[in-house]
Amino acid sequence: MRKFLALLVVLPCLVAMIMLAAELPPYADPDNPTNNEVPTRYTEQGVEEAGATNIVTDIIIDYRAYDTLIETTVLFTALIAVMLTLKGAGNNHA
Amino acid sequence: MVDKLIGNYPYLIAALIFAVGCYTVLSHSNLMRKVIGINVMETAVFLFFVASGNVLGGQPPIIDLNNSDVIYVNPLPSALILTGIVVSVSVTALALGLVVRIHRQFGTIDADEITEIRSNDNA
Amino acid sequence: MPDMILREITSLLLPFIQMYGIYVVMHGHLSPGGGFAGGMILGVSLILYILVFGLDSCLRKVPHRLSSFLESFGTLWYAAVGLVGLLRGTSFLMNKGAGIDLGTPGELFSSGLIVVITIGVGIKVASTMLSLFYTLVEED
Amino acid sequence: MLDNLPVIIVVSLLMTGFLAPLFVGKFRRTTQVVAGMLTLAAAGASAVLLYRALNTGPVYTALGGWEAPWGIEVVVTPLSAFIMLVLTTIVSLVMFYMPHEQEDWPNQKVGWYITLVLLLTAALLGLTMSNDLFNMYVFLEVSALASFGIVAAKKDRNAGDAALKYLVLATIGSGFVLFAIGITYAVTGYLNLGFASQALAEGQFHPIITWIIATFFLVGFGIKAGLFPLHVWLPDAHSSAPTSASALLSGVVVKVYAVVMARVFFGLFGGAGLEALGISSLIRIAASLSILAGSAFALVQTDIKRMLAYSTVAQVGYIFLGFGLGGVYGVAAALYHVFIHGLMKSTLFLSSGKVVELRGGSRDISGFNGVGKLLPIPMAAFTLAALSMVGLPILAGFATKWYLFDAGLSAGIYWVPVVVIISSLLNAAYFLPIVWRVWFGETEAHEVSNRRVPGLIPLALILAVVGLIPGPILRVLEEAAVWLIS
Repeated sequence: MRKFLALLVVLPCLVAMIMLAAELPPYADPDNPTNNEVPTRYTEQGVEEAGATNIVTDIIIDYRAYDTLIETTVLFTALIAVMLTLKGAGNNHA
Repeated sequence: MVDKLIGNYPYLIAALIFAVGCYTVLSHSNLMRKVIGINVMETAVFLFFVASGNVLGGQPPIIDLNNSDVIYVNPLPSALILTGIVVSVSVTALALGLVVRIHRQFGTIDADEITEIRSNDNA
Repeated sequence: MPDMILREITSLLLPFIQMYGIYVVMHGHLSPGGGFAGGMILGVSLILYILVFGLDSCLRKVPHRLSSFLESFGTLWYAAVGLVGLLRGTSFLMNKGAGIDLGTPGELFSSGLIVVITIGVGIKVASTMLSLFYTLVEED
Repeated sequence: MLDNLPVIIVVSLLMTGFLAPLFVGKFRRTTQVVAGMLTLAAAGASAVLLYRALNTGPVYTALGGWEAPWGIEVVVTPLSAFIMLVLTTIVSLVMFYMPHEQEDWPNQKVGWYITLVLLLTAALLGLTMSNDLFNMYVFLEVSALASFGIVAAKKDRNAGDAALKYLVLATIGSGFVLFAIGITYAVTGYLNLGFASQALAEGQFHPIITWIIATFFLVGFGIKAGLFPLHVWLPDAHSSAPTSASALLSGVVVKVYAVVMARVFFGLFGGAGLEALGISSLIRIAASLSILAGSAFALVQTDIKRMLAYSTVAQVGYIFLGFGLGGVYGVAAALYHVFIHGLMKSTLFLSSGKVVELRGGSRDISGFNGVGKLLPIPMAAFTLAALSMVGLPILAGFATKWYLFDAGLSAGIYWVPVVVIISSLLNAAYFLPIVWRVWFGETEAHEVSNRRVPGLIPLALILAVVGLIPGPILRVLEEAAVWLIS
């Protein structure tokens, strides 16, 4: 019963996503909309503007450093939440 | 349509994995399997992101200072997914912590049994 | 207690694993890797140590209080480095624009604040992994 | 300096959050006070930003000096400034209540809890002001993780179960949101809302692409905000959390998700685009079902916190209904409801938390019999909020219904007024009996040692004042709504 309901939710989702996959821009095509001025600037001027030859590092710690600050916050939040969950509650197995 | 689907096979695979993950979360009552399902689902999204940044014949985006005419893949999705992976690790850690606590307090990690115990508590 | 082969091989491998973790952290701006990957390797090496030599011997070397402190410290470090740009009258989390010398690209000590942040993130991720493992396995 | 103010607010809250667990052992009281004061200061800063945004236009910040398509852009429009003001005000008042609740908690636990509340506030602030889709996702996750943590803060074993249920469903929701962001990125090449919407409008896409982006965002944010068929986690999570966490989650968190969804939708597709995609009517139907089903479920509950949680499902429906109707009046109604429902729900949770405490932890509605004589001031606040919930004239809840009426009629959707009226009757049906019990029920008289509920009186006072003079706020909101729609 539970499996049937899950299928009922998942199957329409899957069909829609397969239709979507057919309509997306072709895979690995250099003319895709994602290859616009944004990655071009990263690869062409990243070394000069941020200093690291690893462009992914340039992006995560310079161009989009705010995201990474929040990302470390996510890790911190998870740890604090785990401590609150496990240490804040007693072991009252009934 | 089939041609395009075959050309876009990473997106198709991402859709399939996403559906499998979603189904795993919804159909199983074992909490550990739910946690695994969540991870599978997020992996599918990461695959989708990274695939959208690939360029035919592209090199990894680590600049070769001596050679200027290299095609690099789009570095932005990889950078985003690095963040995404850490988020997914954090969510998994908290989920495991909660499962440990539930096991300590209820003595089981089966969602149906927990529901039964809780309804007995209320009665 | 695990057998001798496991202990000997682990104590043989651990320095190399940790060295590699530090290498990945330090070379984050030159090669694949960085604070998160390298910190994870360091954290996992400590978890391996716990699995083989027991929780208590690791707690003696890295107390839980220390790892919790490093955890807060690493995150604060990142935010504090971000404030450098603000204090210099420019924008939050600014690197070159805030007048920091980037050095020669491709060398180990280059790219200004990126290295500083990466090291902080590496410490933070390693201590987070360790604290998470402590919290999950400790009985209360 | 003012350009950096939005980021400074977020970062100062984050840094205080990182420090709290280190300092709480020695300076417990100080930590509590500093946290409360800091959120109050954030409220002041938000007020400055609101004033500035209304008079001289939105405040743009390019993080790290990288302008929009390359870096992350933070923008404070009148809309985000208003939501920030509401958020920080309610959080700071609830923070003043927290020491009262935490009296018998160990130091460490207090520290972790305060940290999570501060991080939650910072994340929600960042979420409302961010103009970058991926940045929104990361903030979404911080706020989600912090919410799971504070739900699980109670020792009660149901709390752990509720938190895990919340975690599983909310993470499915984030998966959908991230997938939608990925599709948006794959077809437009931008993560910035403004650039992405321009590319969406100019590009020739198969309609299924835009439709799937919109639906995935709707499912993802719908789960997180507790929209009707996706609300199953909400009553459990909101009722088993500690009182202050319930007040925050019900009063602030779910609504910020609704507002962020509206920002993404109006930012990417525009009001006309949403109507053309059929997403608007989908939202309207889901919202109406939410309103009716939430009220109906609330009617049959005997546990006061569960009842309030189901009522949140219904009230979030009002907010979605306003956004679904679109237009200045619809959006203004939704934003106004975000504000007053935050006040009403926090008031209701804090005052009924006091009653639960008085009755030794029993959450049954019968515990309200005759408490009006024992706790006159908290119960007066409860009554004010409950009647306002029903939507009696001269109380705050009335203006929402009036605006929704207006928006429904002028959009030519005639069943909206009917839904609003039925819902008001249902609200009356479950709140009035409790108000009756409070003032006219029988109870054995016994002395109450501590009648104070810190933070409750300011909440109730703001609520009363807004009810009497809603005009200025509504005018600000109509201006904010114009910013959202255009």
